[in-house]
Amino acid sequence: MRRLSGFFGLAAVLAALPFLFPDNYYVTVVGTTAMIHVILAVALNLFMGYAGQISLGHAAFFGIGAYASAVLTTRYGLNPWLALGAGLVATYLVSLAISRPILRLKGHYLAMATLGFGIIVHIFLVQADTVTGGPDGLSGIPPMSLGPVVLDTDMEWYWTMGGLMLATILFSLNLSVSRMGRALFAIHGSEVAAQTMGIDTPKVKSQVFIISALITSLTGSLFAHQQSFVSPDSFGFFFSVELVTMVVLGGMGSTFGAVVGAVLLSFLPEFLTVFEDYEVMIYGAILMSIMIFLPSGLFVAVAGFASRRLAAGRERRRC
Amino acid sequence: MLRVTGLSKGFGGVQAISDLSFEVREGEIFSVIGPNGAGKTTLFNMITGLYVPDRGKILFEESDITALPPYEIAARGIARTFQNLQIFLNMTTLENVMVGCHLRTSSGFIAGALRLPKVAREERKVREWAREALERCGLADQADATADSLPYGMMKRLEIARALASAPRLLLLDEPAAGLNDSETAEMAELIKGICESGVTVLLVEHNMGLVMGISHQVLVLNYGELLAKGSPEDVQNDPKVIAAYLGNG
Amino acid sequence: MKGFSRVAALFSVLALVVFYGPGDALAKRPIKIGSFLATTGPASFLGDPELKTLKMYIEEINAKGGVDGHKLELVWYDTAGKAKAAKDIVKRLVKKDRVDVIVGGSTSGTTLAVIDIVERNKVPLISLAGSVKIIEPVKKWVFKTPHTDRMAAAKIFEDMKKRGIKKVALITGNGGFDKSGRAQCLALAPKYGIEIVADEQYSNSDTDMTAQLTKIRATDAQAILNFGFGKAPAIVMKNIKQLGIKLPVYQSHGVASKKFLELAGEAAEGVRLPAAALLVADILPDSDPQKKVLMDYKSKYEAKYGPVSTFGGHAYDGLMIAVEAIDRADSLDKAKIRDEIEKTKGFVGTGGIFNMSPTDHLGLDLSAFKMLEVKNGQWTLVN
Amino acid sequence: MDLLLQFLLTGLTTGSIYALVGLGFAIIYNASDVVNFAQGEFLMIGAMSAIFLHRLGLPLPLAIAAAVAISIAVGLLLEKLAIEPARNASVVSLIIITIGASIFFRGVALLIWGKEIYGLPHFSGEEPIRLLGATVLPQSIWVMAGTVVLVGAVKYFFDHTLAGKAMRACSHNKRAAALLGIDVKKIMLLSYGLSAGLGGLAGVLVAPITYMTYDAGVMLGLKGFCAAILGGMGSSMGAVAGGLVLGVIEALGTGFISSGYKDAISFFIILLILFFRPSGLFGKSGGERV
Repeated sequence: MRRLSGFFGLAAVLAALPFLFPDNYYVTVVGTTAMIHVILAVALNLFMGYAGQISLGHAAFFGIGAYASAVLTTRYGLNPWLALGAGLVATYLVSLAISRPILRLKGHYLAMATLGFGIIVHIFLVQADTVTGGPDGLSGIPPMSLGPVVLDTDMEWYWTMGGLMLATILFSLNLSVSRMGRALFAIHGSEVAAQTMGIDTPKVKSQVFIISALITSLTGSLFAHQQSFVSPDSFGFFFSVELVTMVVLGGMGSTFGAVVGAVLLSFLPEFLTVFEDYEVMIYGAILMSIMIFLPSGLFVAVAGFASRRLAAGRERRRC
Repeated sequence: MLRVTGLSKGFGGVQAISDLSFEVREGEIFSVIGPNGAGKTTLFNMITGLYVPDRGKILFEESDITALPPYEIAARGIARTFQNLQIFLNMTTLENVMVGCHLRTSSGFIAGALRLPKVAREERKVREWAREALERCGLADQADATADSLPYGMMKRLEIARALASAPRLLLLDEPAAGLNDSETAEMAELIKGICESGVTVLLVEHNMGLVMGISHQVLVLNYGELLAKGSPEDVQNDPKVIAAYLGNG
Repeated sequence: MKGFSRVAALFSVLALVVFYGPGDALAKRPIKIGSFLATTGPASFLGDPELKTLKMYIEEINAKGGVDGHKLELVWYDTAGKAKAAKDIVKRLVKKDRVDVIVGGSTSGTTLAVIDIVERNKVPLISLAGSVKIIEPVKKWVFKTPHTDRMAAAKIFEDMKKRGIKKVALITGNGGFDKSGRAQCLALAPKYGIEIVADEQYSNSDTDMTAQLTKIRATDAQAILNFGFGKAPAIVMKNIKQLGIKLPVYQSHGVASKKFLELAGEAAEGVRLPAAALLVADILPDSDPQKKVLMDYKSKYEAKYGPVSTFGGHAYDGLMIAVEAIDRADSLDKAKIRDEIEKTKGFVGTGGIFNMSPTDHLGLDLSAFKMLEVKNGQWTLVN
Repeated sequence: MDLLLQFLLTGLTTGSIYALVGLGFAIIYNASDVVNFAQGEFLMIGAMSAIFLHRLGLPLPLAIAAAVAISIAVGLLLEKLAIEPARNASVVSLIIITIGASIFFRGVALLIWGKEIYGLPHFSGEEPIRLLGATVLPQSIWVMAGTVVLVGAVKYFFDHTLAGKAMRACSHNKRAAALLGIDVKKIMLLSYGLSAGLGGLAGVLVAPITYMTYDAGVMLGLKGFCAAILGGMGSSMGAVAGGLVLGVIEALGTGFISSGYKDAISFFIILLILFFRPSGLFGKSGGERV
């Protein structure tokens, strides 16, 4: 189980934090937000880091899930789990429909196309105000229940998101040492060679895109219930860019890299608020510095350094 | 085994391959030679489905594979290596070869992510196959090295190992000896012969005449996309047209 | 029983310490005023003067000894106008900073996002944002000080009716303020016998609105109404002039600032808009009951920060209503403070004279708005 | 007919703005394969500097010249301090650096200039010029003429100067260029300086029309990126054409379909174009070499 030691370590920390710091704002509120970001970043990393593609439109899937839940529960009184399912179906159909044509594109053109898709969805959220509530969003989203427990307090959400986060991380870690995971890395390494090895690259790319989108949508649905409020600005272009930044900052292709990037970018603004007007500048400077000095990403660089220092076996790059 | 008839391909105004026909028999080493720009790699790219021919047909084991997507052609049992190496630099040597086993296994995303028991079994088998292929190519001790840390000669053999891992019936080798020194080239010759003897038909593109003439059963000479000569190594070596073409092109 | 009451007393002290922090056990802990404002981002023109106003007056009140001997302490964060950020911030204000009352929410979006948090945690909130949705339906713990967009639309249509305008072309942005204003205009127009003959939109970051205005020019509109804020309305004014459209133009209270006059320049000539009296404090008659408050606020603000804006005025109103309510409540019990805010009567603020009630958590009527017209680059009162 | 003409003119005006931003993207992309997400900030820095120098009493032409110089300096510093030290990083990492840089520039602009909206006087008055029933502002003519001149200058630079040819060589193959004795480092520096200067000048040209705030570069940058991609990344003329096409699509979408959904319409059309021309309107279709 050495392969999963990082995973179990993280699970232990997650379980211990609420007891070490009971009712702590940074644990329950920022922590839960960070875990949402981790799920999204790990899901995006499947598509970006594993398969070597790029998406500047993932916030749209987050939004589709969130709005499906928000609209169906508040306007039609649907059961939250059914609404969540509807969100997944909608995301599946949308991602399926766009995946083939969009994934023919490469590099910057793919970035542009996904960005365009994200912006179109965002505009729809803003403009279709009779359904979506427009820029002011939708409030009063009912809490959802997990079996007998009604998910309501911050702590309950902490455990829920924590569970989903661990599941996502495990999913990603397992995938990395499986047949399809290797197929993704192969596409990243050389799409041509992957094809000649018998990998149906259009299909595999489309599949990983859809899986990534579905995880994102599922998280969006939960996010809507956790916040009990949604508005379009949580699902815009900037959030897509932030997600990409999380993945790259931690280290592309590494699951824990995505985790580190997401946690960092979730907590950083909290600590920078003391700088008031200097906050924006410092945030930008930190982003730049990390990438200049650790271009392969924070986690990957540190893990590489540690493994070289400790010479403790061969640290796998994507563990 | 592989029959090519009337194959043509042009890029812009340049005719890379024109009206080419030949047949590769099962169990032989069939070499394609010719000066730079003769269209050899273009031919490989068409056989493996990376390029779509303008005209002509490619038949593999009597079924038409012309213009099929590369992964379907691979699924029929054709594997290849690349002149410009296409190693997966983001993976270890072993993982590179494990990718080669893609076609011999079947687990999907969900099974892999959930790590179902069947996947674990499959993984064990894949590792075994991959190690075997590495061993055949003399790379067993490099299994856990990251691919980008390998020296050039080993990368060449890694590509062959990866292709072998897919258990192909026809193997296309694109200049396997380019950039290798004499002793490495000799090893390569042995490797290719061994592959052929194990029952895999080999289609070889190579500049190193010593290697080609030493191991080939049939040799085909391409010049500016056209068939210049075809036959046993001896016939081809003595063909005045071939001599003229090679001398003429320096 | 003695033992029981001693244990109970011990528990209640413990509970106090746990739930209210050790400060409450001592008599005069500072009163924490929480705030979440859009001090950066597209709505920073709201958040910026609001923050400056809060800082200035809290300093002043503290210099005079605070409220009932309590000093005031401002705890504020920047939302950049984002609802998600606002939500996290208000949780932080409530759970980590444990503020006594919240004055803030520069934009309607950020305010609407946090309503359920303050309702659930029972913390009084006085919003500085425009949308009528904030107080309709009435939420127990939520109040606001700025005039609503519905009032603005009503004031504009009232003026149009007086001028005999029956057909109006509407052009709005894609922000929350714009869209909410647009919805109110569309809903209210029929009541004033006004037909909306064009309903165009732009994106707030657009650089040119001539395409929309060209379409409007082709209609039989008798006036143009632009509901928006920031730089876009100034571009709209310039584009109207460029296209040679001679119709009367109305803007909303969203551009009630000197900045708009500066940006639009000559193109703003003749435009009408409803605004709080603060904008025209200088030219109000001395008999106006608000005059003293307005001049007072204006001179203090301008001495410290430069030209005053009505948005800062909303923050003044919000802070003062809160402070007076705390003073009257004579307690830091949030429920009592809330009750006192609801009982605010005859409070003369910069936005008007506030008379709140259990059914009206704003307490202003249409008279609080003045209809202004730009003449020679200056605001003038229309009457 | 009047309507259509006005829409087209509107489209060309905004299109020229996008074209100028897109051109800046293309230059840096050509030299380094990096999409510089701080390109919009160059416009903001140019415009803001000009506005403030002008307010300090500098005559407009002088203020503009100084503002362009400031933008160039910022561009050079960005390359020297942030891009060059990370030259071995992957392209994605470099792009994140430029995203960080754009946030950093916004942060600095916020500190220096605050959050206010600023305007710059129109270069030659605001009296609209009539053209067959449509009107256009003199400043728009400045923008369009500026685009034409700058595009011409860039084209001349690439085709007829040594440095320009060297830059093109770098865009084809950096290692080969280095073998030919081209100082790749210097060329990279030059490309950032050139792109920043171009951005700064573009910012000055558009400021009178669009006004300027510390965060106005974001949207301009985004639209410029679209223009560059639409035209075909790496093609300067493509970026310009992409910008104009984008502007016209927006104006026509506004005019004939829906102003509320106009951006959605233009992005939809961009997607359609990419589906049929995966390398943009003028991009070289990148056949894979194996």
